[in-house]
Amino acid sequence: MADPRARRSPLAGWAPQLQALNGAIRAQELPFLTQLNLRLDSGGPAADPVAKVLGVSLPTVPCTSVGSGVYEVLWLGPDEWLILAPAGSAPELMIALREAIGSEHAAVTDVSAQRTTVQLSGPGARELLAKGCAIDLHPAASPEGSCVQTLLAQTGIIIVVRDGTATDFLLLVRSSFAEYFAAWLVDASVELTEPA
Amino acid sequence: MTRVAAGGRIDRNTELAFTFDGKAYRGYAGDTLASALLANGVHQVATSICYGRPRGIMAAGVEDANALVQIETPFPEPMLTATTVELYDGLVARGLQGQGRLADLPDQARYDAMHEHCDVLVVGAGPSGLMSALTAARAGARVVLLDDQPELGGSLLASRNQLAEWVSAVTSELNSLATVRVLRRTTAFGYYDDGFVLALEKRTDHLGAAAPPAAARQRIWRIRARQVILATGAHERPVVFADNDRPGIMLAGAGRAYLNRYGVLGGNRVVVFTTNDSAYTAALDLADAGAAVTVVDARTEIPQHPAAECARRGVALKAGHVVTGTSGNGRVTGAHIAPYADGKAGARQGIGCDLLLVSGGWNPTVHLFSQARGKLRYDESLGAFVPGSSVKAVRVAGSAAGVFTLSGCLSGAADAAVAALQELGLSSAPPALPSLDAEPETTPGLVLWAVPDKGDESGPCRRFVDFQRDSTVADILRATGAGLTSVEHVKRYTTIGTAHDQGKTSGMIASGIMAEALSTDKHQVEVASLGTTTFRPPYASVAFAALAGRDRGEIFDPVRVTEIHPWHLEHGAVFENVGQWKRPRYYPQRSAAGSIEDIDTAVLRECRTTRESVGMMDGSTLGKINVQGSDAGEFLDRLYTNLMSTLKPGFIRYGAMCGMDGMIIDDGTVARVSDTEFVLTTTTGNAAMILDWMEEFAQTEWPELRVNLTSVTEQWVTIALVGPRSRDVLASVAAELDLSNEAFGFMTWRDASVAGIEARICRISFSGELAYELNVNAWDGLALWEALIEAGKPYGITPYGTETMHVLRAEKGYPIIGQDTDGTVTPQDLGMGWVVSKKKLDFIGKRSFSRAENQRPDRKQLVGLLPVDRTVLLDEGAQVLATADLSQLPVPMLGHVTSSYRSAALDGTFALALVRAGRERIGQRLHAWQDGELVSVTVTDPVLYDKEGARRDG
Amino acid sequence: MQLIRCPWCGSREEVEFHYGGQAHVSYPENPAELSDAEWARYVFFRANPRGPLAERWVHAAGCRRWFNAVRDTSTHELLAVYRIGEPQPEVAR
Amino acid sequence: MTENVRPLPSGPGADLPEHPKFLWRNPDPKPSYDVVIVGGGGHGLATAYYLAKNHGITNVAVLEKGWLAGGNMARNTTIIRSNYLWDESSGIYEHSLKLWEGLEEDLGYPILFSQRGVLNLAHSLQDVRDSVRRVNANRLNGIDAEWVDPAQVKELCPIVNISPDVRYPVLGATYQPRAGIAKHDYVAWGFARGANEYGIDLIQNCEVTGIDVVGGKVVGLQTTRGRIATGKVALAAAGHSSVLASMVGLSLPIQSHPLQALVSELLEPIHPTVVMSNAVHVYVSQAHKGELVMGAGIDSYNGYGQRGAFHIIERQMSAALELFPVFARAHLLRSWAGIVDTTPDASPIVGLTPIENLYLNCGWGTGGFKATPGVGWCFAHTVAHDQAHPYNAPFTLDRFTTGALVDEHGAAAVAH
Ligand SMILES: Cc1cc2nc3c(=O)[nH]c(=O)nc-3n(C[C@H](O)[C@H](O)[C@H](O)COP(=O)(O)OP(=O)(O)OC[C@H]3O[C@@H](n4cnc5c(N)ncnc54)[C@H](O)[C@@H]3O)c2cc1C
Ligand SMILES: NC(=O)c1ccc[n+]([C@@H]2O[C@H](COP(=O)([O-])OP(=O)(O)OC[C@H]3O[C@@H](n4cnc5c(N)ncnc54)[C@H](O)[C@@H]3O)[C@@H](O)[C@H]2O)c1
Ligand SMILES: Cc1cc2nc3c(=O)[nH]c(=O)nc-3n(C[C@H](O)[C@H](O)[C@H](O)COP(=O)(O)O)c2cc1C
Ligand SMILES: [Zn+2]
Repeated sequence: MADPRARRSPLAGWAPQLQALNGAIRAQELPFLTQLNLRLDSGGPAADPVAKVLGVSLPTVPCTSVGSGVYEVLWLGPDEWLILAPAGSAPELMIALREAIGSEHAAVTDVSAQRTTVQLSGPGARELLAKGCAIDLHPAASPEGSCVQTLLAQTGIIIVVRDGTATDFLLLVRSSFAEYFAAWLVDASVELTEPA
Repeated sequence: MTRVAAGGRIDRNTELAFTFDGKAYRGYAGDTLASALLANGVHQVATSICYGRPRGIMAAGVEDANALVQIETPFPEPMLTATTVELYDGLVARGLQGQGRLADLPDQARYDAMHEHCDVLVVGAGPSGLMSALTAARAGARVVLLDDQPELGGSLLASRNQLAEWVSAVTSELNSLATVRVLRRTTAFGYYDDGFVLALEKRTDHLGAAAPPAAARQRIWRIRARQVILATGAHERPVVFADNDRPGIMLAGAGRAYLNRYGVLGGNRVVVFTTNDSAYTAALDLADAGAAVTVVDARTEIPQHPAAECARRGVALKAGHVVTGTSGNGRVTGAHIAPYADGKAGARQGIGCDLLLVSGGWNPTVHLFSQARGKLRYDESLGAFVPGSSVKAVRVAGSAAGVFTLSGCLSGAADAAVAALQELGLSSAPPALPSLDAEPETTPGLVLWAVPDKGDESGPCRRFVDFQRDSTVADILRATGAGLTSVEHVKRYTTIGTAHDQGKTSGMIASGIMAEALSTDKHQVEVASLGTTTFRPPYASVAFAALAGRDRGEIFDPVRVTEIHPWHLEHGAVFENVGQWKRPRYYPQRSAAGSIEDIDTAVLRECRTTRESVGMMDGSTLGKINVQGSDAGEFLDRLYTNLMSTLKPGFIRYGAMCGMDGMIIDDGTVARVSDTEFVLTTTTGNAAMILDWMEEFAQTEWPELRVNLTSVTEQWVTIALVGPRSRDVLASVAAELDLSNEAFGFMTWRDASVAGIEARICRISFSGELAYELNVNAWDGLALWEALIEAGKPYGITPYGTETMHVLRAEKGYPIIGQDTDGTVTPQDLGMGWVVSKKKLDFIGKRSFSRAENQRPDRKQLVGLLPVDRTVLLDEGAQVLATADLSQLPVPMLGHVTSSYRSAALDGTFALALVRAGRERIGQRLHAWQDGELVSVTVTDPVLYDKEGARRDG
Repeated sequence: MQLIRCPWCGSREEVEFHYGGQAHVSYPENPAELSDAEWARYVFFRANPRGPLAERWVHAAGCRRWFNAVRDTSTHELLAVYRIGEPQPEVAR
Repeated sequence: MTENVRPLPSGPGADLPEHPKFLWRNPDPKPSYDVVIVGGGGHGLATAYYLAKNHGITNVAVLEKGWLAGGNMARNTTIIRSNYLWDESSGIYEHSLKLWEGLEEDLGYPILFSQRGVLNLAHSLQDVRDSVRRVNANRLNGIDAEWVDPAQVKELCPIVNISPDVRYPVLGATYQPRAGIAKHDYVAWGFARGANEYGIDLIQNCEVTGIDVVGGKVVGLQTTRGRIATGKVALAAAGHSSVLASMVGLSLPIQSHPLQALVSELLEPIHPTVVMSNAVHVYVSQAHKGELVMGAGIDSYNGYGQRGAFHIIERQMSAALELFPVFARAHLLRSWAGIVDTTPDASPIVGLTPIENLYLNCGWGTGGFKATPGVGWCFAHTVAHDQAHPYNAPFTLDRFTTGALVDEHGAAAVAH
């Protein structure tokens, strides 16, 4: 195995700037999470075995996510989910899922490095996102568990709403766009954070 | 000074200093530049564009298009109207003559944008808008209320504190509700589809130099509203008469606003010229403030109430009279009045005055309604267009709907809100209406566009319709005389309505004058049928920078980078933009003396090292798509020109894709992972397009195929390790892997641990050399890169960029899609007939190959070109000619040079070109023409290096 | 800027979608049997009415699903959306 | 640069010319004409003018559903150039440019044709290759064209930001000195006035609602102002071409899209040339009065609404400000949209149709203003002789079947 310290997450270079945000906005990269893309017929015979592996049924309501404590399962499309799991669990989980699926038509793909994850929280979080995202993240419109794939300024993004007060979000952004995303975020928060 | 002693909404405790046209003045917080200038007795603000006439302040709001100023401090900004500039300390401005000046200084101000969502958007916070917003807010709806003024109240602000308590109570109630957002200084300027309203908030302009630098100066609000209530009020309309443009002539409502809101009495001897009741309020207010007022009413009958009120104050009344002209040198000094009957003015008589207020009635502010595709209806009695149809989710309330009584506005606005709430499924109890003094019965006004003029229209007396464009009644008459019968033609012929005004004050009048001009005894042309010119966004002008927002500089467009980017930066790579990606183009070396290699030297060095020993390249930007499913092979067969279903797991095949038209659109490799899984690559620039293209077929054409596509472009870092010593380098870090040709052959892949990192290694080559492409989880990419650099040191390994990659592949005659092709090139044209399956019945594009044009023997084909003088580098884009005779233009062209390089391996320059019937011409001498110079070239096979392919196995 | 109703995600901003042109133009059963003119018709010719047009969209920035819509090209108003494979609904103009 | 450069108005007052005293009559339609031209845009009016002038055919009506030249002619950013890539294109566009050079005199109308030069910027290495290729092709086709480096760009248009540090630096540009702009309305009115003087009827508010075909031949038109019999019908309806063609069951490889443009308020002269940048979708010039005229990108979907979406304008502005930081505090005064008729190969369709006596001119998409005199000339020839003029001969409808496309996408992503 390579020295895990040698790994580099897409926002490694931005950690200081993200850390410097304070007050109404807090942002932190959660690097190296396991992320698996799952394609499956949620009405088919493999759905139950998969649910067993995950400890939770695949969410079938569009634009929602469910968590099982260990896993978080994000609805990406009518037959597509993104499974977030603890760092390092990709190989075992892939095997478990593929076993559960058997010969059913499905696809499991390791996409752990395809996107990086940023936790954005604080009372200014919704306003910050509103500067670049057209989704209504008001708790009335996007309750806890909402999960939208959309655009934030010039990048695609997945937004998971983690509380009922629009102050805690999980953001997933394509790795090659991550630095742009961070630059955008830091610039957007100028009015929302106190000078350090 | 013309500031009255007390009253108005200005803050007399906060004095502000400003400079206009080089002179220092003082005003108060709450002033606009216009009101402050008037308070200082400055009436002439600007000069007219064509005729150089002095021009003043005509209105008190956005509809003024006359008092054009250039702001100089804190930052130059052209072409604002003094009526929309809030006064701040240190303001420096000057009047303009029709054109503004852009400053060649970087604008350091910040701008941003904000998305907002609401149940009910209310535009305009006059009594109507306040009532609508309050009704909606009390029902619990999410409400946005916006108004372009710094204070809520709308036209009430121009009154003598009418409903002031109600306004402040409503304001504080709205401000206190979490469900309500009140935006002041915010102009809704565009109504787009589905309740999408764009608004501009001026956040710091009124602070001048005190504006916090971090704060966005202006913000675009992108508001998505489920229901919209337009309570935008009405604009007063002037009447046109000769010399109506002098400073000191303004709209009656404006005269009243300056007095009541800003505490400025615009003149002491005031003539009020009106055609309707509304201007009497102004006349009475100004008289009460001490002005000597004469009302000139075009109507013969003056309604009882205003007449009585005038009499009470000693306001002189001239019924059945009109103003036919004015005198003055600069500011107005007199009005010419004349009896008016049967559309004709009689003998004129002068009245001295220093302020002439005009009212020709009111035009409901229907711009946004019209942008929302609402149809307008001409209201004969108003002489104006009013909303005439219903538009889904849009309601118009108050004066904007043609309602001009306060009580009517309030109750109508509450009704509009109730109706909107009903659509939203919210029940509501409309708030009680504030108690009002009884409003006098109004009598209809007289619709009068322009006072007839006996003078010479081309002479100095001009009846101005559009002040900013200096367009006159004569211009309209000239246009209709030329045969123009459409308001749109007259607009363009006269330029009326094409300046800031955008028809707010001039449009209606122009239509009216046109109708009269086109009417004959036999044929009456109705204003209703002429209509107005089209209302278009923006309702009021918006700075370009505000629209650009924060999408500038560093974050104008995403810069996409790979995980190895920090290393490239550290090692002095020169980058190339490839789409949004930054890719190293080459890595110039710095000599001990500090000089930096030029591109040619660096690339020759990189090429030589790679061909002779080993080089490596960051290829992570390649698009990568994971394809899974039992029909994956069949699916790929339909998309690629060659067969993919026959590929065995563990093997790799080069593949090309064509569009429906048979033209090559992309190429790459396809690796089979298992029976049901493939991973394919696309070119960097086409990654997204190709995934979309494949998804479209998978989902829409062949949904029966069991196949799933997932982008894994960024999952993998891809490193090409290239050159005869690549095997040695790899062997030193992948000890467990048997790298012999027998165990690990060309076009196969293996999973192995490389420098302790799990990698998928593909034996493919884009250079003709022995080469490996290593794919690892992107997080490990940098570590692997560094390990390989380290392992390659004994062999003098070099990193190389896109330029070297291009040279190496071109020496081998491998085309780059998009460089050696341009959307008009088939695989056959590229000499790649071998990639087109003969076995498959069909694949995308196949049918197009048999079209007449594709069968022509003289199609352009990819060939190599060797300059006769091998030190001459051809220009990419040079044209290929058969003849050296340039005496006759046009010169027939055979094709063009697509790629051209200096080659270390070929010891000279070479090029690839698309040439008509190129393959037949191999061996021929042709000419390349570039920027006037002819270069002799020999046509060759495109493969110039290692034709036998001896090097790829090392 | 319009809202487009993705049959799965609901109404989203137009910028999240890519336009795919006329719907219900299926890939020919056997292109080899088509005349040049018939093939050209499939490749290059698409309906372009002023009025309702059945067309394809993909929710590119969202769920990546293609779907069909009937939209009035004269007003840009979306009259109906439906999933791939579903029949084109009748719409009242 | 050429001597022909007409300076921008030096001071306020904008030297806008006087219009002629009379433009055109407004006749009622006659029961029949030799030729009826459908569409009173620039192309229809130019065709009418040259039918009379070059071919002596004057029993002609131009039918316009709205007001004359109120379609794309009223909405375009007026860029005129002939530096297209392929021989076929440069042939017809250069023919047009030569006509522009004598048009003011020919029409006796001050059309403000200003040969101030057009720069097409290159921002990527591939842009550079494509640009150099086009310049070389142009020159061998007898068209003035130059490749200029960033410093020369700056010389020609000092306000362009040529800093290498921006996101998409300017790597150079193609420059056509004879290219420029003209006042769109005046061009249309000049042709209209000319046609009117030849006795041609310009009939407004007259929408064609049906085309009568008998025995494979066009014999007349149904209009909102009654039926009109005619020997020949020439369609010049730009964005509405498909709608008209469908009246005779003819389908066209055309898609109609909204294309937006915008202007600023009047500004002191600051921009002496025309700058286009396909890569970032900016094209801008300063019109004679002083307004900045700027085109935006095309809206992706089909639309006849003459309105586009706002995000396109916002994006356009950020791109414009990267290139021209000096524009920051210019103001958007008005925006609008036209309906452009795009073809698969970004080239027009001009010629005969499968229906006898029906002629077609369409598919100019985002770039047909510059062709106005040229296509009028050629289309008139085609109608008069029942045969394409050599300049428009390559632009057949048939090319989509044979595959002989004239693909100008490379040279003209937004092809003004
Ligand atoms: C925003 C924008 C910018 C552009 N910029 C440029 C540029 O910089 N340079 C350039 O060269 N080109 C440009 N163009 C393209 C150019 O405007 C068009 O290609 C050209 O004007 C089309 O020819 P036309 O003038 O005859 O079309 P139009 O003026 O559109 O004329 C067609 C006419 O047909 C009428 N019509 C339609 N249907 C009927 C019917 N049934 N009955 C009767 N009449 C009918 C229409 O009302 C219309 O008036 C631009 C276009 C737009 C929209
Ligand atoms: N006597 C008369 O003939 C007469 C004529 C006109 C108005 N009035 C009176 O004026 C009042 C009208 O009330 P109302 O509430 O309908 O209109 P209003 O004029 O009081 O309020 C409209 C408000 O909307 C703002 N506004 C307009 N367009 C906007 C935009 N696009 N973005 C942001 N703000 C915008 C205006 O600046 C103003 O503040 C009534 O009291 C009526 O009696 C009387
Ligand atoms: C080159 C050019 C310059 C223009 N200049 C102005 C202008 O200065 N002011 C203005 O209001 N409109 C200007 N327009 C736009 C027209 O007012 C109008 O929006 C356009 O002709 C489309 O018509 P419509 O908006 O009535 O549909 C200009 C248009 C063009 C093509
Ligand atoms: Zn969706």
